[in-house]
Amino acid sequence: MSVLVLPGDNVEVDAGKPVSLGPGMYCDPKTQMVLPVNAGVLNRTDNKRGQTLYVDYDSKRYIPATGDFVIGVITGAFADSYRVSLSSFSTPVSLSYMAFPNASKKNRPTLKIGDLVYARVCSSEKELEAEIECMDSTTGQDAGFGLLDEGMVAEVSLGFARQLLYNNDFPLLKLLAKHAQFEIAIGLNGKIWLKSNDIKNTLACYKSILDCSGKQIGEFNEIVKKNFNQFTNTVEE
Amino acid sequence: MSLSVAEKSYLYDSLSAFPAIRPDGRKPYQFRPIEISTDFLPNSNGSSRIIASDGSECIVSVKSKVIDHTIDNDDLIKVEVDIAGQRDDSAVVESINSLLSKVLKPNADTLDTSKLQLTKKYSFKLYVDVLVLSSYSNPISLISFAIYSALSTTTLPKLVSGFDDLEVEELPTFHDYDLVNLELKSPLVFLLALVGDNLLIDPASNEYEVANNGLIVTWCNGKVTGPIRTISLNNFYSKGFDASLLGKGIKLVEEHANDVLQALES
Amino acid sequence: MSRFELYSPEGLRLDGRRWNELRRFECSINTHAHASDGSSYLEQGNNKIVTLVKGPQEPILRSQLDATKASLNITVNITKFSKMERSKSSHKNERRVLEMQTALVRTFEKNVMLHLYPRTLIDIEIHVLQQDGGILGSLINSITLALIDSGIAMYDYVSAISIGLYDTTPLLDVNTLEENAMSTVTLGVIGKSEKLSLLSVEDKIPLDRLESVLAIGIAGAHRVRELMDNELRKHAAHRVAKSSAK
Amino acid sequence: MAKDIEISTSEQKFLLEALRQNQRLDGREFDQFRDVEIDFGKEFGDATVTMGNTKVQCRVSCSIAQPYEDRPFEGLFFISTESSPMAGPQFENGNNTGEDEVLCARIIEKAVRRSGALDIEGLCIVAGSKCWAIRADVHFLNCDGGFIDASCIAVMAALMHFRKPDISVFGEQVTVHPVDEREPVPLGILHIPICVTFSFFNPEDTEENIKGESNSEITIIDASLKEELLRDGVLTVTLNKNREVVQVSKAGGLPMDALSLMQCCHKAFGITEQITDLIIEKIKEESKERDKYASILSSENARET
Amino acid sequence: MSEVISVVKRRGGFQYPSIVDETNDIDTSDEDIEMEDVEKPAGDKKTDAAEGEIVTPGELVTDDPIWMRGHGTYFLDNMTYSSVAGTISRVNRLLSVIPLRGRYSPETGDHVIGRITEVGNKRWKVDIDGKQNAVLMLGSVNLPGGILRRKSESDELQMRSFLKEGDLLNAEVQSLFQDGSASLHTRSLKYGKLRNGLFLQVPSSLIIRSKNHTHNLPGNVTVLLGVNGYIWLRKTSQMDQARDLPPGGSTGGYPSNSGPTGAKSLNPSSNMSITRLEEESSWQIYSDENDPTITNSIRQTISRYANVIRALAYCEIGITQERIVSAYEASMAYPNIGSLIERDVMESIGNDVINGEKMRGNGGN
Repeated sequence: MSVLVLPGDNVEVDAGKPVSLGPGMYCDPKTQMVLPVNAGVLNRTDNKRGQTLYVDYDSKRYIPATGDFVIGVITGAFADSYRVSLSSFSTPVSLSYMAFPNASKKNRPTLKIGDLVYARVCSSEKELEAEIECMDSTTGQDAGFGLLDEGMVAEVSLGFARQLLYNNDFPLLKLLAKHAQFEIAIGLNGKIWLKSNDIKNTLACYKSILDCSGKQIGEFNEIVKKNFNQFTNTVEE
Repeated sequence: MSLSVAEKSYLYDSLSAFPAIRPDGRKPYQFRPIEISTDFLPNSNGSSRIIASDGSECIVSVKSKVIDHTIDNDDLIKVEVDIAGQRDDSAVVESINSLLSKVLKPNADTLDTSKLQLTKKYSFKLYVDVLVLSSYSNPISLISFAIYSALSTTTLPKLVSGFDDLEVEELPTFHDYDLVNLELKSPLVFLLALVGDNLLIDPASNEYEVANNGLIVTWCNGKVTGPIRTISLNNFYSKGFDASLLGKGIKLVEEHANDVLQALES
Repeated sequence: MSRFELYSPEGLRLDGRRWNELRRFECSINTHAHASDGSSYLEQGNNKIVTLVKGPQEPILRSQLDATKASLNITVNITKFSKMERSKSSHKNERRVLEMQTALVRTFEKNVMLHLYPRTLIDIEIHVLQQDGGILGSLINSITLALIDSGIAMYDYVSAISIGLYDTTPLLDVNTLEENAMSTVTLGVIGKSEKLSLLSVEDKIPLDRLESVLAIGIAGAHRVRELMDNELRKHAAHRVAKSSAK
Repeated sequence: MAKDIEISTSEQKFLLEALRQNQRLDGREFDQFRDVEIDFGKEFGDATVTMGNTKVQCRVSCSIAQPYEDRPFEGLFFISTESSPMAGPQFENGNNTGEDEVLCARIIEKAVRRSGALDIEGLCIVAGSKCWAIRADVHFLNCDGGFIDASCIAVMAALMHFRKPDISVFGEQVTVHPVDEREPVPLGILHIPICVTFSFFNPEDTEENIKGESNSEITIIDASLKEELLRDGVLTVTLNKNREVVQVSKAGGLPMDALSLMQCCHKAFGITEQITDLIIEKIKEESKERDKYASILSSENARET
Repeated sequence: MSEVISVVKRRGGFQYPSIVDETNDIDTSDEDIEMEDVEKPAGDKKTDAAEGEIVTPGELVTDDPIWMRGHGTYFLDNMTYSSVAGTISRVNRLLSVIPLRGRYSPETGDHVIGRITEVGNKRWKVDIDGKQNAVLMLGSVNLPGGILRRKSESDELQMRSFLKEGDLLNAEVQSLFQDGSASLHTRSLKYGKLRNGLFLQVPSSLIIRSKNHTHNLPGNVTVLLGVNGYIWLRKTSQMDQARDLPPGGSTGGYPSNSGPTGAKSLNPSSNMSITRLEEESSWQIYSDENDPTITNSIRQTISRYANVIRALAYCEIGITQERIVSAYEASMAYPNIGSLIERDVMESIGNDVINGEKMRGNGGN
């Protein structure tokens, strides 16, 4: 059962169990009160080990959090790392030359300024520049990250990007897949990368994603159909 | 320009030797050659452009305006300096502006602006605009030469209406095309570098860097006048100097200023 | 406004030119060899313009460093004494001047091979000593000359001219009096082509007249290009002769 | 504007490839202007223009001031186009010296003020001493490209919508009648300038653009923000319904064939006609809406007399 | 003419002395400008520009695709156009246009003189009057304590005690980066910090690349001609003298391959050995102290040389050792060194040099 909470709302916590707080929740160090600090849907999971609370809220400004999948643009190259922008007008993050599969001092990655990369946030201390990586650092293996060649990027709200990536019941990708074959990479920083063999299909997907953002799930089908109709004229009823 | 320590000490030793050995072999009283053009801005009453052999260049325009001096009794000469690449409120521009406005301060002895009076009520006011296109050291000397050349070639419309117009309502009227030469002689400003016991006129940019101090001396109508100032030319060698050098400096200017004037006039 | 007869029934303009005649166009390059890498002095009618190109050189500010190409910076200094009447205030931060600077940068950005000079700054300084109409066009011409003098690679000449429209007659290369009295069009043309890098109309002009004005303007700009080219070749021949003599 | 928005090479390539295949990101035709919505506020002289995601508001106000010394028979008219971070993070507060901000301000200035769209002689109250000062403040609310075009429509709609209080003059004595006392009067609009902005893209290399004969450059009308960020050149044409070119600005950028530019001007005229009609129609609708109340009032007045 | 100042006056014109060509007065009075008239046949009709021909930007150089396109050109399909104003150069199949002017562009092996502008992370930035500053890596200099000494972290911390902002040095261009900027090295005893003299600058186009850029001149003065147009005049040192002796003269018996290149031809009589030199190359090579024995007459000679080099530059004469000496000799006609800065004197010296060469029958190239 989801509940809409606003910052400062009273949230019931079972004091007898250990509590872990996620994004949007805050524990006042003095009073030990648990308070939501963002407006959104309160998510609560209770199990034997304890309870988890977080607020699912939508926003536009991305703040790196460890483990997030993100899409960034290379904006600079230094002696040992790239500077990557995850969203315009926010602090850039760094991508070490060593954070690539099979990287070594001799074997440098060959990304250029302006290239798109799919990566994971591996360190996000408040006080330090966040770092991202293009490999699975636990195994050192390739994990599907790296250069995103060609394609197009759609910018959506962070909540929408999360839905696309994590919500298996979210119908949009399945709807799109009915019309066209495409590759997609979803960055939790609100960037969605798309590519297909036909530019018109890519455009139709691109526009559908943008149009669906902020609409009711029920309208998705119509929106997708309309866009494919407009760009490719191939929608058979 | 930033010089290396070795360069500076070589220069300092050379310049403070007796007699001074300047890096381009000049005598202490010798200027670098200059080139002057005048009268090239038809929209201005007077104009000049001066180029020094190191490429320093400045352009001066003199424009006039008729003012009612019974109401507007500011100085009749207003000078403004614009140095390329410098903001108007930068320290260099402001210091040169303030010095020049003192140099061009009307004064019966040196800069006689009575020539600018048209009638009992009206006068010409002169706007002297200086544009320094490029300079490698303090351009004050060059500017004063350029102003001198511009003012000495300035022509103004010839008055045809009467002198006594206190009771007259009309503005003064001028001849359609006849012009009169203003023939105003503005002061020349000399910059001397002090190195050791030596005084060097027109220091080049590398001489600047090792000068113990600088001396600005103004000269007009055959004699040294105010303002006379010291000016620090660098941050490294600057220090106080013997008072006797001041007298020597003034004497050096007195001895050679007339040659400069004649060269400008020729 | 009609104190003057801008265009007489005999087909003569205020300064005695005919409709399709340029003003006196005199230019020289390499005028400030000490102070710059490339320089020009241009007199187009009574416009007198000094242009200095400095660079490609190490950028002065970090923000001017572009790893892929040179940054182009243009400063237009319109002196207070440039007009008949001395202006009281400085023109430095006027919007009109800022607009001009932007237009000039965008004109030359597409024509100079900036990609050949990564991580450098090309700084252009222009001093307008006197102005008498069609100033934007003269600025373009003077920059073209100074850039070529500096040896910086560019695709082609950019030559520019202003054309006025007097009733139905286009008047080539307008001066201040004409410019103030009628609508004018300024255009910047690439080389001998009919491609316009810059086009600026600041007053009302009938849509159906525009095409003929552009045609005259392009022809005029081509003529300006030719005049600049002549001067450059003359200068080059002189230099070549001088160096081969020694 | 939008200097620091980072755009990847992929996006750049994609956009250009799409254009080569005759496609725009939002599915519009190359010469399709976005649908223009005009909304009026409660006050006179308040118009908001929406074009896609671009939103611009213009607010006209008036006061009595002293005319310029050299123009005693003319009123004053200012247009201020100040951008703020409200329109997008790329805009800095209090800094309007950015290249695009200056160009935008200058074009609106030339299109509306310099072209005499407003009858400023009609603003004179007492020659040399009193006149109306009309001020149009343009606020950028959301930026998705096309600020110049939208601003121009907003300014014109707001000016046409505006009513200034009626006055009566006896010698030097001026009485301003409150709006509830006397019907306020509209401004004199002499023509309606409309800006249409074209964006140019070069699908080939620079050499082809400079020396080639193919004229393969792509021209689109009313670019969105992404298109604006990636374009190679821009042309803003201002026209009115009388087939007058009011202002043209192509401040550098991709060199374009003169004939293509002429074609742009002709296309712009078609759009100008449509938008002019739209503004006039909206103004009519709006005044009809207001007149509903006015007619009630006037019928009361009629009864009294 | 006054001894104090010389003034050249021009009245009634803002002319430049560039080229006043009577034949080419621009006369637009009867120019009918119409679209059709404008196409001028000159230039574009030919298909192949000849070597040495003058071209200007946008001009078609050739429509023959056989040429490789070098600097100063660009192309579209088969057409090759010029991007600068200059002269055509054809070397084998390579077609390029050499601009009339331009900044110094470094080439590997160039002997340059530079000034430190910035001390950075393991590198110095050096102004060599090019488009970009050159880089001198910490690893590309000889450090005090011998050539074979390993560099340590403390060296990084005391970089400023070797070379600091403003310091002048001569160096060789070791390699070029992709963007055309230079990486320098001073790993030879003939390179390093400059002392005991005077700096001056001439256009880089006047310095011709040659095997040797350091010359001992009459009067105990040595000149270093940086290819980038920076010039250093100094009192001739022992090392300078040693270099001028024939290499065979070495009787020292030290294995010649153990020393740096510059040390090979040392004068045996000066009792300087390579090992000695290695010791010399201790802190002293980064010293800021000038030789205390520079006499006033050497200083005057240096000033005279500086002036004659400026005179050559003023006359746009390529600067070589022979010409400097010949100009120096010509300048002896003027006992007052200060008079050498006057234009007419500079011109006369330039003429003397050129005429002298013509008389000897070998126009120095």
